[in-house]
Parts: sequence; C-alpha cells; structure tokens
Amino acid sequence: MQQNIHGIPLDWFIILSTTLFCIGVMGVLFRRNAIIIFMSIELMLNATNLLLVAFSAYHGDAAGQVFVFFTMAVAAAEIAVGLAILVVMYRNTKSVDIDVLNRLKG
Amino acid sequence: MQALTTRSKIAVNKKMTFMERIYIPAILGGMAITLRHFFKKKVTIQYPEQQREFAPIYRGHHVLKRDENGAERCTACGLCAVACPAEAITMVAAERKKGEEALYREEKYAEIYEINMLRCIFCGLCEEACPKEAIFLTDEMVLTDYARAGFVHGKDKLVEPMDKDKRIDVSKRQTKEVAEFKKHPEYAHNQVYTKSLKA
Amino acid sequence: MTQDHLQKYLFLVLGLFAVLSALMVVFTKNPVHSVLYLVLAFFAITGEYILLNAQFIAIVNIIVYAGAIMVLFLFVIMLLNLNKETEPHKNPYLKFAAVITSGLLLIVIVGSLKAADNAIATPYQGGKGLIENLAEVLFHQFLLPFEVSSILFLAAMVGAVMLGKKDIK
Amino acid sequence: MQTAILILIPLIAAIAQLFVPRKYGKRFAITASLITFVLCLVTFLQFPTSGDYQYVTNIPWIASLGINFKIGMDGISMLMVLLTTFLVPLIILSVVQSETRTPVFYSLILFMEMALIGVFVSLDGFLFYIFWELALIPIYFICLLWGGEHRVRVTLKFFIYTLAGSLFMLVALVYLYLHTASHTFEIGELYRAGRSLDAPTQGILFLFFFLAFGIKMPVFPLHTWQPDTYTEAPTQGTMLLSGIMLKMGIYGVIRWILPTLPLALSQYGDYAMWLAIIGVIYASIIAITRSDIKRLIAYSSIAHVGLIAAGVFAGNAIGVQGGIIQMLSHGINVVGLFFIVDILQRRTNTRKIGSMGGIRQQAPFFATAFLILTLGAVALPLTDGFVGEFLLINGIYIYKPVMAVVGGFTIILGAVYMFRTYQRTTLGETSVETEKFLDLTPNEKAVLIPLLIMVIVIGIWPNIFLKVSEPAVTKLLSGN
Amino acid sequence: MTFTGFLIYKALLVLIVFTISLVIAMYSTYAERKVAAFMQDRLGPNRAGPFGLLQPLADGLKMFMKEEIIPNVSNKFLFILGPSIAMFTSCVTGAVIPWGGSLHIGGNVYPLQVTDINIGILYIMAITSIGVYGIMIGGWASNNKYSLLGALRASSQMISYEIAMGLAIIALVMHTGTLSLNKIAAMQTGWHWNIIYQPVGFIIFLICAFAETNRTPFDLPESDSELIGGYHTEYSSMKLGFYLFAEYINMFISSAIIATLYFGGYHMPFIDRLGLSDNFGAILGIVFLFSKIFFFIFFFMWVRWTLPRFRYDQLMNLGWKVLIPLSIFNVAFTGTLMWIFGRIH
Amino acid sequence: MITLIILSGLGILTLFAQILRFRKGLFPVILVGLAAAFYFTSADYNSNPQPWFSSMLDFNHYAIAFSRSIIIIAFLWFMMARNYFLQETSATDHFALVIFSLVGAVSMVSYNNLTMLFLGIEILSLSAYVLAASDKGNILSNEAGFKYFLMGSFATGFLLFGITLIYGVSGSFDLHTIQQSIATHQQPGMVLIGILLLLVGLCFKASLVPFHFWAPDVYDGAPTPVTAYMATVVKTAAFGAFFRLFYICFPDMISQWANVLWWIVVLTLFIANITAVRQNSVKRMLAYSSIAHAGYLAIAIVSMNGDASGRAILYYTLTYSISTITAFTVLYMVARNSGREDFGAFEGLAKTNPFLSFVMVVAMLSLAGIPPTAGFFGKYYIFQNAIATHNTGLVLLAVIAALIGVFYYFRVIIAVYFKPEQSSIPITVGGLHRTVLFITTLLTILLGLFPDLILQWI
Repeated sequence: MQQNIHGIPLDWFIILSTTLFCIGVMGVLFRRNAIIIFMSIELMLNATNLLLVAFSAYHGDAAGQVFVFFTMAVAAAEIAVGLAILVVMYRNTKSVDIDVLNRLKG
Repeated sequence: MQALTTRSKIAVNKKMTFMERIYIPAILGGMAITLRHFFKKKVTIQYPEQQREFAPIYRGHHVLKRDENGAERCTACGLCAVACPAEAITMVAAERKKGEEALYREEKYAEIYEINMLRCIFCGLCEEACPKEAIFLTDEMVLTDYARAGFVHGKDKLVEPMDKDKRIDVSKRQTKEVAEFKKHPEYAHNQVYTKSLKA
Repeated sequence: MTQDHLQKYLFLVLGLFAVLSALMVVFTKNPVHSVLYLVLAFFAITGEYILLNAQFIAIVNIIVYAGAIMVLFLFVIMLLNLNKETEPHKNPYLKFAAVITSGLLLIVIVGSLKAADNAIATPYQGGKGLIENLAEVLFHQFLLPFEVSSILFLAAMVGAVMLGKKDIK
Repeated sequence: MQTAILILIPLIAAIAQLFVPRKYGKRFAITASLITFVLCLVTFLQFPTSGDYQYVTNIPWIASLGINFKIGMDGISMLMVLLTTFLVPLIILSVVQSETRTPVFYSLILFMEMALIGVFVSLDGFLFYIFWELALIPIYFICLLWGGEHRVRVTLKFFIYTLAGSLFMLVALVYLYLHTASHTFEIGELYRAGRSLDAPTQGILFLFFFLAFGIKMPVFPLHTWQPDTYTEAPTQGTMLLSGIMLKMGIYGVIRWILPTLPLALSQYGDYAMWLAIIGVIYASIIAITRSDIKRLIAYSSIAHVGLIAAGVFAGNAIGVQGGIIQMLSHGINVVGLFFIVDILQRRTNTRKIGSMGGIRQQAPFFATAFLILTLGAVALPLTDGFVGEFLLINGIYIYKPVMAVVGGFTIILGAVYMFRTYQRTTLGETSVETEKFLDLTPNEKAVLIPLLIMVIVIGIWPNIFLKVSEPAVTKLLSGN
Repeated sequence: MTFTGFLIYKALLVLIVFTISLVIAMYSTYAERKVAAFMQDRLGPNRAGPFGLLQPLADGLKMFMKEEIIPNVSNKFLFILGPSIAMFTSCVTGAVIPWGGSLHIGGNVYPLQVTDINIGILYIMAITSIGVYGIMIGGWASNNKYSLLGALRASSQMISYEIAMGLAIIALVMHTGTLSLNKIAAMQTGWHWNIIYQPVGFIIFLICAFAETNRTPFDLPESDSELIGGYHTEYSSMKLGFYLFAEYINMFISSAIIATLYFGGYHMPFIDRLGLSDNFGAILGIVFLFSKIFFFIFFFMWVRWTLPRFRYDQLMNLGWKVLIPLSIFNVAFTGTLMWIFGRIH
Repeated sequence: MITLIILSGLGILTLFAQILRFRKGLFPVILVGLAAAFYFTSADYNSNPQPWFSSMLDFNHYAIAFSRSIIIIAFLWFMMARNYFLQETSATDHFALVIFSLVGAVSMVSYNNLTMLFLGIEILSLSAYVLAASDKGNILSNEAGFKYFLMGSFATGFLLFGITLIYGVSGSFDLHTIQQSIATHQQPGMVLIGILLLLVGLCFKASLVPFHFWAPDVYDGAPTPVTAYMATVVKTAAFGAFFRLFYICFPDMISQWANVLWWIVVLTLFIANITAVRQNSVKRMLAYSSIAHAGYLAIAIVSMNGDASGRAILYYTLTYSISTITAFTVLYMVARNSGREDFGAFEGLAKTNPFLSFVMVVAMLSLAGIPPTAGFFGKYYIFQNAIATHNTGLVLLAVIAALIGVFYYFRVIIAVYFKPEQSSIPITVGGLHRTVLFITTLLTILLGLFPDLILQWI
C-alpha cells in the first residue's frame, strides 16, 4: 500500500482534474437549463477536490484532504440554498431556462 | 341512544400529556396486544379438510325443482326475473307440445332459463316470488369456472336430476314458518297455489 | 503485470470513465440522465480517491455528493417535473464559443502545469488519508474552520427554510 | 492668525446664513462680507514689505500623509484676498430680485468667498487643491439653481471641464509630493521637489498644471465652457466667475508653475504663451462679432486673461507684476461691466446690442459709469487697465518681442469692440427697449461707485498695490 | 496464508454471506406472512411443504414465471436499472458486518468478516445513501405519477432520516472511539453492550432503520392504499421480486447492524466465562448473532403489523423536529458525560 | 476573534427571537450587539494579538480596522433596513442571515489561511444569495438571487481551483508559508495559473469587468436594502480579502498579475462608467457605479504599496459604503413613495423634501469624488499610492473615468434640484431613517475633512 501512487505521475492527475474542470466550465457556458449548469458547477468543484487530494497525497500533507471536507461542506450548503432559490423561482416563472431570466436586462 | 358496541370510546379533544405525546407507551401497549394475539388460538379452518357447517337456511346454488312426477314445475311466468334485484335471471317461454306432459307440469314452460351467477347476489327473492315452488336456493356452492360464460348457468345446471335419488332436498327451506310467512296477504298469489296444494 | 501497472491501468480506465460521464452530463438532453451521469462521474472520481489512498474522502464523497447532493437534485427535478427534453436551442455560435473557450482554458492550464511533478519533491507518504490522521489535522490545525463551517450551515439552513416556506401574510 | 480668521468668518457666516430669516438674508450676508473686507483692509494696510509669508497658521491635519493646514499670505496672496473681499460685498449688494434669492444663495456666495480666500492663502499643496475644488461646488449650485434656460447642460460642462483640469493638477501635486524628501505637501518642499526634477518630467507636470489653470482662466483652446457658462449663469454667478474665480487660474500659475517648474517653463513656456496670445486675438475677433452683450464681455474676458497669462508665463518680474495688477483691475472692470449688463438686461429685457441705444439721454449717471468702466477695459491711461496691460506687454516684450507685438493688438481690438458696444447702447437714438430706461437706483450706485473709485485709484496710484507684491514676486522668481 | 488461499477464503466468505442473505430474505417473506397471520389469529401459509416452508420457493418460481411487462413510455434502461441498484446496494452491505469472531484453522486465522475496513460504519452509510437511487430511478423511469410520488417520498424520507441516523451513530462512535464495525463488535464483551451506554441513540437508530428500509410505519413510498404500490406500481415479475427482495435483505442487514452496534454483535454475557475453545466460541458467536438478528427481523414484522402508517407531514415532523434535535441532544449529552468521566481532554 | 464569537452569538440569539417571542425588542438587541462587537474588536487593537488557532486568523491591525469598518457599515445598514425587514414575517431570519454573513465578512478580512478565506467568502455569499432572492413573490428578486447564485458558485469554482494550484505548489494553505514557498521555489507556470484563477474568482466576487455582468441585474432585482448591503458590506469584505491575499501571498509575483489586473481595472473603469451614464434607473445606475468603484479599489491592489494600499482600501470602502447607504436609503424612500426607481422619481425632490435632497447631494458628491466629501479623499489616496508605485498612466485613465462618473452622479443632483416637482405628496422620513441619513452625511463630510480618523486604524 505504501507505494500506492508511485506508478502514476502527478501530471496525470493534474490533466484529469483539469479536464473535468474544463468540462464543467463548458457545461456552464454551453447549457441553458439552470439545473444542468448547476451540476456543471458541481463537477468543477469535484474536479478541484480530486486535484486537492492528489496534491495532498503527493505532498504527504493531510491538510489538502481536510480542505476537501470544507469544499464538500460548502458544496452541500450551496446546493441547499441554490435549489431553494430555484424552487422559489420556479413557483413564479414555471421555467428554469436561464435565458428566460432576462427581465432584468436593459 | 344506546351504544352499539361496548368498545366505543367518546372522542375528546383534550391536550395530550407528555407521556401520551411521546407515544412510546402507547406503541408498546399496541405491540403487547399484537403479541398477545400472536399466541392466541388461531381461528383458521383448513378448508378442504375441515369444513364449516352451513346455516340451515344457507343460500347457495339455485335449483329448479321438479314435481313428484319428475315434470318441471317452472311455468316461465317471469316473476322471479322481475323480483330479482340483480337482474340475473333471464328466460324464454315455450308452449308444451303433445307428448311432453311428463316433462313439463303445465302448458307453458321455460325453454331457456339462465341465471348469471356473477350477477346473482343470492338474496333469495326469486324463491319467494315463485308461485309454483319451482326455484329454490340450496346449500350447495356455485362452482367456479375459467370463463365468464361458464358462470351463466342454464337449465342444464339448474334443473334437478330426474332420478328420484338424486333429487335435491329443499325441505329445510319449506318449514312451517316459511309456509306461514307465505300466507301473508302480500303473497296472495302464492296462497292460491298453497290452497290448491291443500286441495 | 506489476502492481504499478495495475494502478496505471486502473487510473486510466477510471479517468476515461469520469471524463466520458462528465461529457455526457453536459451533452445529455434529459436532466435526469445528466444527474445519473454525474453520479457515475462521482463514482469514478471516488475510485481515483481510493487509488490515492484517501479512503475516507472517497467514502465521504459518496455519502455527500452521490448520496445527498445528487439525490437532492433528482428530488428537485422530479418535484418540479423538469425532465422535459425540449430545451430551447441556444445560439449555435454561443455553443461553439463555449466549447472553444473551455478547450482553450484546458490547453492553457494543462500547458502551463506540465511537468509539475518534478517540482513537488516531497516523497509520497502513505496513510495520510486515514481517518486518524485526518482527524488529527482537522481537530487541531483546522479546528476554527471546522467551527466556522457550522455558521455556514446555519446560514444555509436559515436561508433555505426562509425561501422555502410560504409567507403567511 | 488673521489669515485663519479671514477664512473662518465667511465660513461661519455661510452656515449661520442658513438659519437667518429669509428677509434678513441679504443684510446678514453683506454685513458678514463687509466685516471680512474691513479685516482684510486692516491687514493690507499694515502688511509688511517682505517676500515672506505672513500671518502663518500651521496645524497638522492629515498627519499620516504629511498634510498640514498651513495658511499664510505673501504680497500676492494679500492682493488677491483683498480683491476677493472687496468684490464679494459688492456682488451681494448687486442682488436685486431678492424674492428668488433664498438664504441658500447667500450662503453659497459666502461659502465661495471662504473657498476663494482659502485658495489664495493655502501654503500646502493638498489644502490648495481642496479649496480649489471647494470653490467649484457653490458656483456650480449657484449656476444650476438660479441660472438661465440651458443651465443644466452648460453648468455640467463647466463643472466637468474644471474638475478634469483640477484632477490633472492633483496628479501633478501628488507626483511632486512623492518626490519630496519627507513626503509632505508643504509648499516650500514641493518647490524644491519640483525643481529637482529633470526637464521631461517637469514638462509633463507642466502640462498637467497648465491644463488645470488653463481651463480655469480659460486659455485658448480650453475656453469653450466659458462663454456659455457666463451667459447662462445668474449675474452674481458671472461676477464671481469672472471677477475672482478665473484669477485662481492665474494665481495658480504664479504660485505653482513659476517657482516649481523653471526648466519646463523655459522649454514649454513658449507654447503656453503662444496659446494665450492666439486666444487673445481669437477672443477679441469673436467678441467683435457678438451681438449678445453678455457674451461679448465674456469673450473680452478671455482676451484679457489671455494677455495676463502670456505675461505671467513670460516669467519675469515685470510680467508677473503686470499680471497681478491686471488681475485686480480686470476683476474690478469685469464685475462692473457684468453689473452694467445686468442692469441693461433688467431694464430692457434684452441683451442684443442692436436693439438698444440712446441710454445717455435717459440715464446719464448710468452712461458715465459705463463709460469709465469701458475706458478701464480698453486700458486707457489713468485707468486701471492701462497699468496692467502696459506692464504685461512690457514683460512679454522682454521675453519675446514678436509676441508683444501680436499681443498688443488686443488693445486695438479691445477698443473696437468696447467702444462700439458703448456707442451702440448709450449713444444715438433711443429704441423701443430703451425709451423708458431708468437711471441707477441708490442700491446700484452703491455697487458701482466703489468700483469706479477703484478703477481710478489703481490707474493713478498702482504703486500702493505693486509695492506689496513686489518682494513676493522677486522671491518667487528667484526660486527660494 | 498464501495470497491465493486468501482469495479463495474471501470468495468463499462472500459467497456464504450472499447466500445467507438471499436465503434469509426469502424466508423473511415467509416469516412475514406467518407473523402477520399469527398476529391476526390466523395460520398463514401452510400448504407448500410442511408448515408452508416451501412457500418462498413457490413464490420465487411464480415471480420468474410471470409475464414481464415494461411500460411502453418508460425509460427501458433505467426501468431495469432501478431494481438492480436496489438489489445490489442491499447485498453489498453485508461485506463489513462481523459475523463472528475468528476461526483458527491450521495456524491460520480466518476472521468471519468479508472485509474489515476501518470506516465500516461510513461504508454502510454510503451504501445506504446510494440505495435510494434504486427507488428513485425505478419510480421515475416508470413514467407513472404514483411511481413518481413514491420516488419523491422515498428520497425525501431517506435523506431526512439519514441525518438523524448519522447523528445517532456519531454519538455511538464517540463512545466507542472507532468506526470499524469489527472493533465495535469486539469491544462489547460481557454486559458492555452499547445499548446500555446509548439507549437514546439506539431508539433513534432503530426508528431511522425503519425509515431507511421503508418498513411500516414508514412505508410511504410504496403505501398501497394511496399510491397503489408507489415506486413499484409498474413493476412485475422478477423486477418486482428484486425490489421486494431488496427490502427484505435490507431488513436483515439492518437487524445485523443493530445487533452489532448496540447488542453486542456475536457476544453473549457469561459465555466468555465458560472457557470455550476459540473456534467453538466463534461458532457459538455466529449463533448468538443470528439469534439477535432474527429477533430484530421479528421485531420489524411485529411493528409492521402493529402500527398504522404515518401521514407524510407526520413523518417529516418526526424526522426533523423530534429525531434530529433529540439526536443532537444525545451527541451533546454523550460528550458531556465523556467529559465528566474524563475520557476526553 | 472575539468579534467572531460575538457576531455568531448574536446571530443565534436573533434566530431565537422568533421562538422566544421578543421580535419587538430584537432590533435594539442587534444594535447593542454590534456596538459590543465594535467595542471588543477595538479592545483587541492594542493587545498586539497573536495569530489565532494555529494561525487560521491573524487579527492584526489590518484585520481589526476592516472588522471595525464592516461593523460600522452593518450598524448603519441595520438602521436603514429595519423598517423594510420588520414588515416581513421572517424578519428574524433576514437579520440572522445578515449577521451570519458578517461573520463571513470578518473572517474574510482577518484570515491567515486560505481555508478561512474560502469559508468566509462562502458564508457571505450564501447569505447574500438568499437575501437577494428574499422578496419571494417578486420574480425580479428571484431571478436576481438565482443569477447571483449561479455566477457566485461559478466563481467559487475558479477560486477553488486557484487555491488548489497554490496548495499544489506550496503544500500549505497558510498565507505566509505560501509566500515563502513562492519566494524560494521557482514554479512560475503553476503559481501563475493559480494566481490567475484566484484573480478570476475574486474578480467575479468583486464584480470587476469582464466578470461583472451579473452585478447590474442582481443589484437591480434584489430588494433595495439588500442591494445596499451587497454594495457595501459585501464589497468591503471582498476587497479586504482580495488585498490581504495578494499583499501577503503574492508580492513576489506582482509583475505578472499586476499586468492582468491593470487591464481589468481599465476595462472596469471605462465600461462601468460609460454604461452607467446610459442608465435610466437610479438603482441600476448605482449598480454600475458600484462596479466602477470596484475598479478604483482595484487600482489600490494593482499599485501595491505596502500598508498604505491597505489603508487606501479601508478608507475607500468605508466612505464609499457610507455614501452608498445614504444613496440607497434615499432611493428606497423615493421609490416607496413614487413606485419608480428612475431618475424621474427624483425630480423636484428639493422642493418636497429638502433634507433628503441635501443628503442625496452630499452622497452623490462623495461618490463622484468631489472635495470636501470623503469620497474625494478615498480616490485621492488611491491615486497617490498608484503614482507612488509608478502607475501614473493608470491614474490618468482613472481620472478620466472619474470625470465620466460625474455625469451620472450629477444627473441625480440635477433631477433633485432642477426638474419640476413630480409628485406633490411629501415623503415622510421616519425618525430612524432621519438619524441614519444624518449620521452618514455627517460622516461623509467629517471623514472627508479628517481622514486620519480612519487612516490611523492601520
């Protein structure tokens, strides 16, 4: 178990999590459905978590993994609030298409 | 007003005490009850092996009676069909031909007589309505079938066999009380027959 | 095949799985499918955590993300009945731009992060992901953030409840 | 100490004014400004002949940034303060339609007086800037609240122009501040810091300062806000603007550019002067073509100020002295002239030169006052204008004769438009508008007579003033 | 022990656990019907085999033989995925439960646990939290409003009760100081059952276990009287069987967990004083554990046939307004006690 | 540290107000609590506090000064917002949320570890999301909340990735360790990308162009008091955190990131100011003005000049917030009276209510940066620092931007004084509002004249 990671270069983790992160970014830019945008953001956070854990493991420092907890805590709290807002909004507009939300423009 | 059952309780909207509100004693009490029943004597009757006694006036499968000569009593008057609340009875009348006197007691008879057992509610009104003492409900059960059509019982299933030994005994349903009951003015049409029977 | 090779192949398979699932999250029409693909991606990432010997994080990842957050998502999608596949078309140019932008971002970041391996010289130490070590760090060094995150949750709870309940006026 | 009191009295009066009953508003304002004037006059009379700053008050203000509340007066400041305190009572007195002039109006004027005095006595760069901007706010509101038809657009333009200029000045001041040894805004330190810079840097600072002061004066081509604003502003606003406020720009040049940026001055002074002189000619020619009398005087003001600027940028003692004395006289003349315009407009409901005429017959006293002011404006000998313009052209000549020749045209052109105006309005036949022209009321006389006296006094005994400013000018130019 | 031997041993263990789970689930259906019958003064199934013991087999056979109906407008893949997930998640939980002590055969130690991961409790929580997907996906994929309502109810109910459950476990973990089920089981020798130290936590855990397994009185997701079967309305044949099976396996595993966490696992008071041999003790331990498990399975059924179903708002009120505060209080109380007794510094 | 404890306690107490039924007395309790927080924060001032909790927080003078500033702003904000929220049924929730967000704000300005920064930002943002959406029946408010939420979370993603990369380089979340690690190791690629991502995240939160597009919509849609809150407390905390991070962590890389930020600042200044001129709604104008002010504030970060820049940001945020509270209070009352939020609603205000118009004018002058108001000195100090660090070009651009700013601020003044009276209904100003307006106006002028009162805090 000790040499668990030695086979895998850190670069691989960086590339993987960056790819996931960028897919998340793309999702935010690409989609109009608020829920999917929301999920893309979750994907971004998760990609970050992966990188944090990887760094943590390669540094031999538990702080990174502890930070992941806080990220998760934040993600959970964000979801709670975000979905609450979404539900409130849906009650009024019956839509979650973010482009419908353009009453504020102009 | 008199209470209908001894178990009824009067509902009161009082505030529950703490002990009541935590519900646990009540739940435990409930569980104790179920547990008690767990060990009680079971009331199940293992049907095919054990059978429960029928009541004397159990109303089961219908039978169309023959008279002592073996002729069908039914004259297709249709009173039973009229009386039937479930409209389960249909019949087609026919005229007795020459040579059929042994088969049909009177000049008119039911060529087709059908009871839909899926509709029948076994109330026995047909029996009461019948002026010719032709239809009775027996203590036999209606047999099941695989198709709906099979539940429409025609004369083949309703009319009792010719054979004296195999005649269906409905004497239980012809007790004195029944006879007395049928003397009621409302059943005047029956009385005619009864008189004639006595006569 | 040595254990190292096994690890590598495992990494690659899981990574591919994660990336494909993530792409499906973005490109699937139906939100419910998106959620399920995201759950798949999370599982793949969990697998990577286990490769990194971070079992605790892996489990927590499943409990929090897959078990709670995504269920909440599904719940809301079902509650609001949002599973229609008729999403109005976004301007194709915008879509194209989105893909290009994120692709560029990827290239830039990966390009500049290449060969980071050499820099981090600290040799890998096992067992840091074990719960005892994490607790040690969490409840000593990171005690304050831990406490403060309770405020975070309290605020989120109050907020969600406030938004969720109907006004009695 | 006197300096501080000179600032404080108008300030306190401005605040107190807000609580004064409406009908006593004007009286209170005049009293307050007169007290200030008297105090200033006393100070002036006992002002020592020295180039140093007198009556200095120095209080630490923003200690962490080396900013002090340092005020004091040398001769130049003294004269400018004197001009201010002299003009403000007259300006207040010139108010006629007292029903629309709420206490806020007087309060704003007094506040402006405070700020103007502050500008002239500041011995701290930051303080100078603050007062400089403070002066802008009341005049903006005066113009906005009591101005003419197009006031919104015009005053905003004016505000933005001047603010833009002063912000550039602020940048320059900060730059100087950062180059002082001990990070302070003290004026002497700033001088030293400025002089220690190399020529290109000085050039940039020069540009910044020039923008600020040039807009305020205004110098061609930064003048475009001025005619509109003068026209749209209420009379008192115009008086404040032309009589005192534009002196701030010239004072700024004398106080800041000359001692701080000598290298830049010698290098870029030429351009500035050429701009000023082009402005002189340009404004004079435009003035000739104007038919709106208020606008005409506005352009004449540009011409006069252009000449002053040219003289001051010449950077020699004669030019600067001429500039100072011309500031005084221009202040007096232009205030008088705008008051005359105000009277004309009120009586005839027009400002068109062509529709007037023959006022002399109807209002001889008015015609006389107008004449004296006109003479002063065209710099006839024995009037105040002559002393100033003579010294200025002299100073420019020492610097560059060609400029003096070109600049000298202003006198001729000035004579053309001033005399023509006078002629068309006062002489000749009366028109429909001027038929029932009433002569001056006592109130109007009270405004005009002190001005006329000063026109003559400066014309005849300029030395009273020149000797006060001379040591200060010498010291300023010697670079100590 | 060689690696191969280890693998074989583990595979065997997995197989056994899996089989036992299935068998117990099968017979739970039988037991359920029997218990229900007995509590209603009936006899229950008694035709197939002696005392109806072959009834589960008959039922299973029937399930297999029945016509398979997949609704036309449903999502085929997810429709099949739903019951599979439900079945899968309920099966894999058994991996971390210590079924007994260790067997010592031929110098090797054979622990009677598939795997002893040091965060066994969290593993269980994780799997439980995944379990809800089976119901949600199935309910959604059916494209039936009753199913959808059932799925919604299931998800909200699961999430709500997981919190209280987690908090109850936290109090327990505070007391035991470990997240490993093996260690928790091992430390409850003699009378030191955790129920004695954590009575409130036990009650909370028990109630939550009912809710998590969708058992009456918390069977709102499937409540047949209002939702016609809830999430499995559209299911038939073996897929329905999977759902039902999963529920019974869940019940079995929950009972095992309750027994392990709070009732001493494979320990029994006084047994260790008898000085039995290790292997015999271990086997006896299995017996004890299973007797406890059976009791709790019975208890599940007992409650089911005693209590009526909750209303939805009552369910939520109980979860959020009673159990969660209570469990938080329990955590605080436990902490205080530990502090008083000097177990934390 | 005591600040955090008091604020957390106060928040929880506020929540209890609903249960224990002392909603009426809640408001004074909050004010007293804030005052106490202010007092105890100040008490830390001279005790030369050590880094707290394994240096998670470092209540140095910078942190204390910002905490005080935040508490003052919050105090004024509460006085302003009281009436609006007490009309809501869930006033306690609102107030509790605000107080919790203050906890986040305080940890954002006193963090010594990226964990605390992250948590602080999230606490603040989450509360702000909810508050923005808190007018539940109003679609605009909902959308504002949702937009804010989506963009905020998106930014959080970037911020987090940046933190991760920085952690990857330095192996620590501690600011000083990171600084040393960057100074000793050469890791330009990763550090640079990390810093850039952090920058993107923080620019989102601080609404700098081109990451600003959410801000006008959100500010416009949210209830006016909430907008005031976002424009004041949130902004103050954001910049407090922004500066602290770049000041402590990345001074060695300034040549790289300052270039990027330079362009961001220029874009912000011009786009925000020019767009603000074109607005018809005062609220939207104030939103763009808020973005523009973020641009000025960012100048202070570009021109990193030691503590002086910190002082500049402190002073600027405080005075800007005070003026903004004035402006929003007046806007709130005007909008309540006329039902409109455009410039037309302000027309003739001077005649119906001279007091309101006067304070509005002072606020506008301060926002425009005209002396002697505090807004001037704020800009001045920032410009001075920029010039001191050889960013004169930036200052000149900022000066031009400030001039553009005068256009739209003076539009309000002109509307107030010049335009004919619109409604004859005089606006009634409650005693509390009168007090808060009086205090803010007084502070605006007082701090403009004596900026040392604030500057000596750090």
